[in-house]
Amino acid sequence: MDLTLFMYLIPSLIMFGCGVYGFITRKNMIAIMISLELMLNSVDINFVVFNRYLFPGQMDGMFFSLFAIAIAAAETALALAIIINVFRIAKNVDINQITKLKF
Amino acid sequence: MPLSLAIVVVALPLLMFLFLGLVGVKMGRKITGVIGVLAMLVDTVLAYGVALTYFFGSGQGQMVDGVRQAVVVANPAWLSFTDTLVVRMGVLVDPIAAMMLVVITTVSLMVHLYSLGYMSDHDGNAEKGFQRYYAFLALFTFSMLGLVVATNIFQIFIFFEMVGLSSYLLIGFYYSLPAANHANKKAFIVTRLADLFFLLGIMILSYYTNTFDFDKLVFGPTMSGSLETAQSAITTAGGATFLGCSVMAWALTFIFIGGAGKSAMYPLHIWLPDAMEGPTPVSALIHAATMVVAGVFLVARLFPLYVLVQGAMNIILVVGAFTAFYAAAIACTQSDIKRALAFSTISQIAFMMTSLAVSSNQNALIEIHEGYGLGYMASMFHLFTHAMFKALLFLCAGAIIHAVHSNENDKMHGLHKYMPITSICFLIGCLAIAGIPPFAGFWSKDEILVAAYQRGLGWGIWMSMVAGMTAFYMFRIYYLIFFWKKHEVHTHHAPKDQPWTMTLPLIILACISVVAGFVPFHDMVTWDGKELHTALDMKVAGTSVLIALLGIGLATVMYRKENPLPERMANAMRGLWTASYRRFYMDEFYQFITHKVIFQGICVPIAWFDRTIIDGFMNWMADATNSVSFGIRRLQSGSIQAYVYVYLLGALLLAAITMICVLL
Amino acid sequence: MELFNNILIYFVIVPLLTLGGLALCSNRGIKAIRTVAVVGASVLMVLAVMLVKMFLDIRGAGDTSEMILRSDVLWYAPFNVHLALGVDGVSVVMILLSAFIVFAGVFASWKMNPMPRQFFMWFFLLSTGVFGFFISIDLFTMFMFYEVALIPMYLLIGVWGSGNKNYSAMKLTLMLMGGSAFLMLGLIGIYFHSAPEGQPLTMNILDIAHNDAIPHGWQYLLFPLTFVGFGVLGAMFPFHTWSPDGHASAPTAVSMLHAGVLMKLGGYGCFRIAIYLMPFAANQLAWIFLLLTGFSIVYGALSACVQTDLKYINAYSSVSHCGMVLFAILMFNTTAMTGAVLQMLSHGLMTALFFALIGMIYGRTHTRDIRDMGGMMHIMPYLGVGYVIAGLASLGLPGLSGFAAEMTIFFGSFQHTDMFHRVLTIMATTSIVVTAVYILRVVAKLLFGEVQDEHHRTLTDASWEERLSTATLILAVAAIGCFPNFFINIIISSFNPVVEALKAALPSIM
Amino acid sequence: MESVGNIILYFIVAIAIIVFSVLTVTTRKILRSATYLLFVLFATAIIYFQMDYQFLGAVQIAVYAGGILVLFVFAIMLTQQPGKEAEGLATHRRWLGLTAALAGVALCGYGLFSYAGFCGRLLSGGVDVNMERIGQFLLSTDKFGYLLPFEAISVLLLACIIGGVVIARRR
Repeated sequence: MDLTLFMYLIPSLIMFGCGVYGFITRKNMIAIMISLELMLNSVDINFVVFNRYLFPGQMDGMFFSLFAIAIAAAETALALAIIINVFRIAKNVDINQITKLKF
Repeated sequence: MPLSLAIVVVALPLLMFLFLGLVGVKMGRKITGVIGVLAMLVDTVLAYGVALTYFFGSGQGQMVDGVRQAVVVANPAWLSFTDTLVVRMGVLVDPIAAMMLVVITTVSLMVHLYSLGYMSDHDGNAEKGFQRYYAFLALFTFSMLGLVVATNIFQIFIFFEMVGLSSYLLIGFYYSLPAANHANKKAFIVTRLADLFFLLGIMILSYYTNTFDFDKLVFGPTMSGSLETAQSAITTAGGATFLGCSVMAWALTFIFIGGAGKSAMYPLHIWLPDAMEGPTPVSALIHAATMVVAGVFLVARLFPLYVLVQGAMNIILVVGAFTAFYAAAIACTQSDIKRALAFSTISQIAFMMTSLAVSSNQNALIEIHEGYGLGYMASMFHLFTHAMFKALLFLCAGAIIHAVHSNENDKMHGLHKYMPITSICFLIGCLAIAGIPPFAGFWSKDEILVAAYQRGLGWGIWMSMVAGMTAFYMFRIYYLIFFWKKHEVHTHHAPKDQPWTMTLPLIILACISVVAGFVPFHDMVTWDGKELHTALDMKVAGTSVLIALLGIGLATVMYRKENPLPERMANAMRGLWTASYRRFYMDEFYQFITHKVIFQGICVPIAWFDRTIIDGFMNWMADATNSVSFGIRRLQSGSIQAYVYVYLLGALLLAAITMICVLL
Repeated sequence: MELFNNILIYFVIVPLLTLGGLALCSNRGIKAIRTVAVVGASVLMVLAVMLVKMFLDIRGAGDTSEMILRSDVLWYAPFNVHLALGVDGVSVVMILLSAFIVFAGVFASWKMNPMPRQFFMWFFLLSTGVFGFFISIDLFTMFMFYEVALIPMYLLIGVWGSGNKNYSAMKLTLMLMGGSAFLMLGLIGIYFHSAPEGQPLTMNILDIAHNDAIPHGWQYLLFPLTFVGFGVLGAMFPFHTWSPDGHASAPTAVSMLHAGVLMKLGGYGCFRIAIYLMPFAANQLAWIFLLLTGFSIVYGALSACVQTDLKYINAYSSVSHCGMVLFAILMFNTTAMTGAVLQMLSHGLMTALFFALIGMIYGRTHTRDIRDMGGMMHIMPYLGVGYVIAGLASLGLPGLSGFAAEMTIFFGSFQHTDMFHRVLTIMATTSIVVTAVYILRVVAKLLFGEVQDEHHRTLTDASWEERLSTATLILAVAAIGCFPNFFINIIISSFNPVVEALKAALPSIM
Repeated sequence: MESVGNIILYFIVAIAIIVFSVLTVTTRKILRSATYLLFVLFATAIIYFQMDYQFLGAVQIAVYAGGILVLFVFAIMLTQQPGKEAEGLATHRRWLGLTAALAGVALCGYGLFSYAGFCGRLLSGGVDVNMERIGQFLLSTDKFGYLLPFEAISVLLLACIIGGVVIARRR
């Protein structure tokens, strides 16, 4: 049995689907962020796997993942800062309750 | 004395107005009054100088071949509509203008002097607003002088408006009083309505003749009053007609309506009795002697045109004759002496109007017979004498009102003992207006009756009857004020003759009323500038004196001493009496038209329409846009999860479509 | 630069400099702010007077060209947009009027609070637009300045207004913007037909008029677009409803400037662009707009009779008077058009005076409802007398501006011999009575009679800057009323090209 | 032919990823959710190691599992009242999410399965991905150099640090 590209893409796909499900259904903003991380992660896997299987002589996919991780880190840090700030103001991290800025 | 001084005569009151209005309010009250009187005295002297120079001086071209010419002293352009249609602000001196200068300045001077006393309390302190009062008097005098020296019809219109304004301001002098407040509004709006017609008349007239100037309309190139010029003016209009009448008839009728508004002809008379809310000297000046004859003056000014347009002249005749009777009938029952005098004024002005109108007749164009134009002369004569004795009567009434603090004659009675000078002056006025020789009224009224009889027996009898009524109601007022019964002293000090500032004008005017009839009007003020030969028609004069005496006699019987006769007669004719007392319900009628029909029936619905329909439509458009955008807003919910969901579905849909396409 | 030798450009530069000066002021230094504003307004006034003098000199020297003091700087070549300046008599008197009202407006907003600096900055931006509009003869520049004049209005009313100000500001801006949308369509249409086939398109009004290249079919479309576009600003029925609400909410000086000058932009634009450039359609379609404007004259006056808010009365009176401006312009003869311009001057000054006085009274009594007031003449005689004078000017009393203007209009309109025009003229003439009714009603209620509210007894009369503001306007009103021929001589030559164009478009019109 | 160990490892990793992903988004307790995410991230790291990208795997563990997740845990601790369960989801919302996720998975899965045989084999002899090469690539300006993105990321991180400080600072 060979480990094909396809076999790596299946868990990645399911991970992405879970991310989507979580993003749409969760109400806690941190949970939404977690779902977002899932999706990001699945994309990272895809980059790496495609790179490794299709263009083994290059490292573009890997670097892309590397940068994605860095950006994800930055983004998470910022998002969590905002969430905590929102929590300070609203005493809540429920996305349905945070409607103060809405028209 | 050069005629160009007429400019000064007109301008001086304007300067006084500006001076008193701008500077005077900072000065003491009494001093402004004195300044006003002195300025008016100067003005009067100048006006007399101009008039005497015009009538009796030589040179300066006022007399050519025995025909008096109109002299244009100055005529600068003021407002150019087109190259030919130019409004000028000029000064023109001709017989009627010169006569009016005299009338206006005389009465105005008397009123200025009289007001020094009248507008003060019993301790001689001037009232609040004294400066304003004198400023307005000056403004009025200016406007009236400007009106009579007008060189063109538009200038007359302008000064019509100006006198309307001064009248408005002076009626409303006591502006805190609701009645005064209401009266001045009414006066202005009614005369404004009439002026609208005046304006339309001018528009029509000027369109067809292409000029405003009297020298083109009525005087002709040589400036002598001529039928030929007027005829050419009318020919210029061509045969243009509107609704079957010639445009000239329309124009002249409209212009007459303008004059009727100012001269309080029926049915535009309703403002004049209310205007009595103003201070009494103002009533004497404006609403008895000068402004109210502006309409008569206007018709007289355009007389050569009117002569040629019989339709318009007949309207004037009917309106004038009816108003004379109507106002006299009302005057017989009024209890407010100023209102009674006001109706008397209306009646007398109607006399003048009628007199103007009778002097034309059907064959005027064919032959100008001896004595033609008598009515014109009589009208102007009566205007002159009436101004004097009516001013006298009003000033007397003012003195009485000042003494007893009431307008109602049941607060007066038996004042003869307390105010002998006033009583005698009033009596002279009454005799003059009743037409008893040798007082002024007799001469002028006699000429009017002669002219009326010349036009037709019916008109003559009608006017004689009104003359009789005049004698009756004037003496009714006289008796009710000065006799009837003993005066009950209500106030803590008994009424007495007023200070000299008020009595002197009475005496002067009384003297004028006695002698004014002997002014040789027939060779001074005629419509064509030529001398008019008149003789005293003993038949007419005799009957008119007889009728006047009859009226006086009746009044003496009824009102000399307190008796139940008037009451009984009033009861006998209750309906008629009440109708007359309520002025035949004209005010109620106007009230209904203006308030119920125009205000409630037109203005309120229009305002509603504007706010609800027009503005409602605009708001509806805004609301519609708003609700549409509120509907769309739901799509832009701000919920990131919904966005992701929709985005995802969209992406999937696209992917699915792509896939299907690839597979197919 | 050659452009800066032209006096006209300074009418734009001076307000902008004033604006800049105000920007440098501190928010607290009210004295400095006032000084800058007064200096700016005074310089404008001096410039306007100089312009009148220059105009008279140039005309006196025999220069009869249509526009004088021309300058032309290419601005944006692809659309041939120029900064083209030039004035004729009408523009000159309009500039004079604007300068007067800006001057009086500065004094009327002396105690403006809060944020006086920002207020004056917007105020001068608005004046920039107004002056720019009057000095331009390029369609694009005109439109640009037109918009510059409109936009500040929103903030001026929305921030400094009173009452239902948000609604009013929004309504006014939306309706006027709607008008300018029409207008822009019209102007673009004109631009694309501005020259005959094969020649470069132009935005210059004079060139367009001389080319006379707009096809008749297009004129039928473009004339209503431009006329309505400007007509909205000129309060033409049924697009006038912004006026009562807008004026009621606007602060004093803004009402003054708006009714006094901005509404004149409408009439001026109708005359300068709609009629001048499209004489054929103007002849053909005039009757529609004559009916509308003739109706709005009487309609506005009758509506004013039942209003109880002072500013509403005035707003409706403006509908009536501005209706008369458009009405007269559509009469297509020199006399009536002269009257229209006089009426613009007269209405501008007199309404500005009205609004100034209303603002001053409102500032004291805090009510504008005439039912709550009375006997103001006892309490504030100066303002009372001013109000009476304004009222008399409005109802057309000789010696004040309204009379000369209205008479010129009536007599001009009556030159038409056909029934349609004459009936309309007579209808319009009746407004002089209705005007008297509502003016006297207000005067009687507000000024005369007994004092209604005892608290009003303690109020003060006008302060010096208020006296200065009103006296300026009263003098101007009286000047026009007493010497109308002076103004007529300035403006009358401006109508020849338009009347000629109209005659050429339809030889049988006169 | 892969080594059996590799295959077994793959299955363990794949199952771990699937199971913990599902658990991450279905558990009610947010802290558990974070913990499951940690397992997912570790499993991902294992995949990277399997691909011979040791550095990437290390970064994944160090940054993601070590850094980001700690941040998450801190954030959860700061915002969560202890013991409080996540509120139940609205049913329609859950169904919406489920349909969307399933539709996506189904569509992509269908696509994957239609190309299942494509490029199946892991090619050996790839580039040796050692630290030195990565460093050179990152700082190179050649064709496959990543200096510009590297610098951009640096700036971004700096901005994030500043932003984080500014936002979280108590006023």
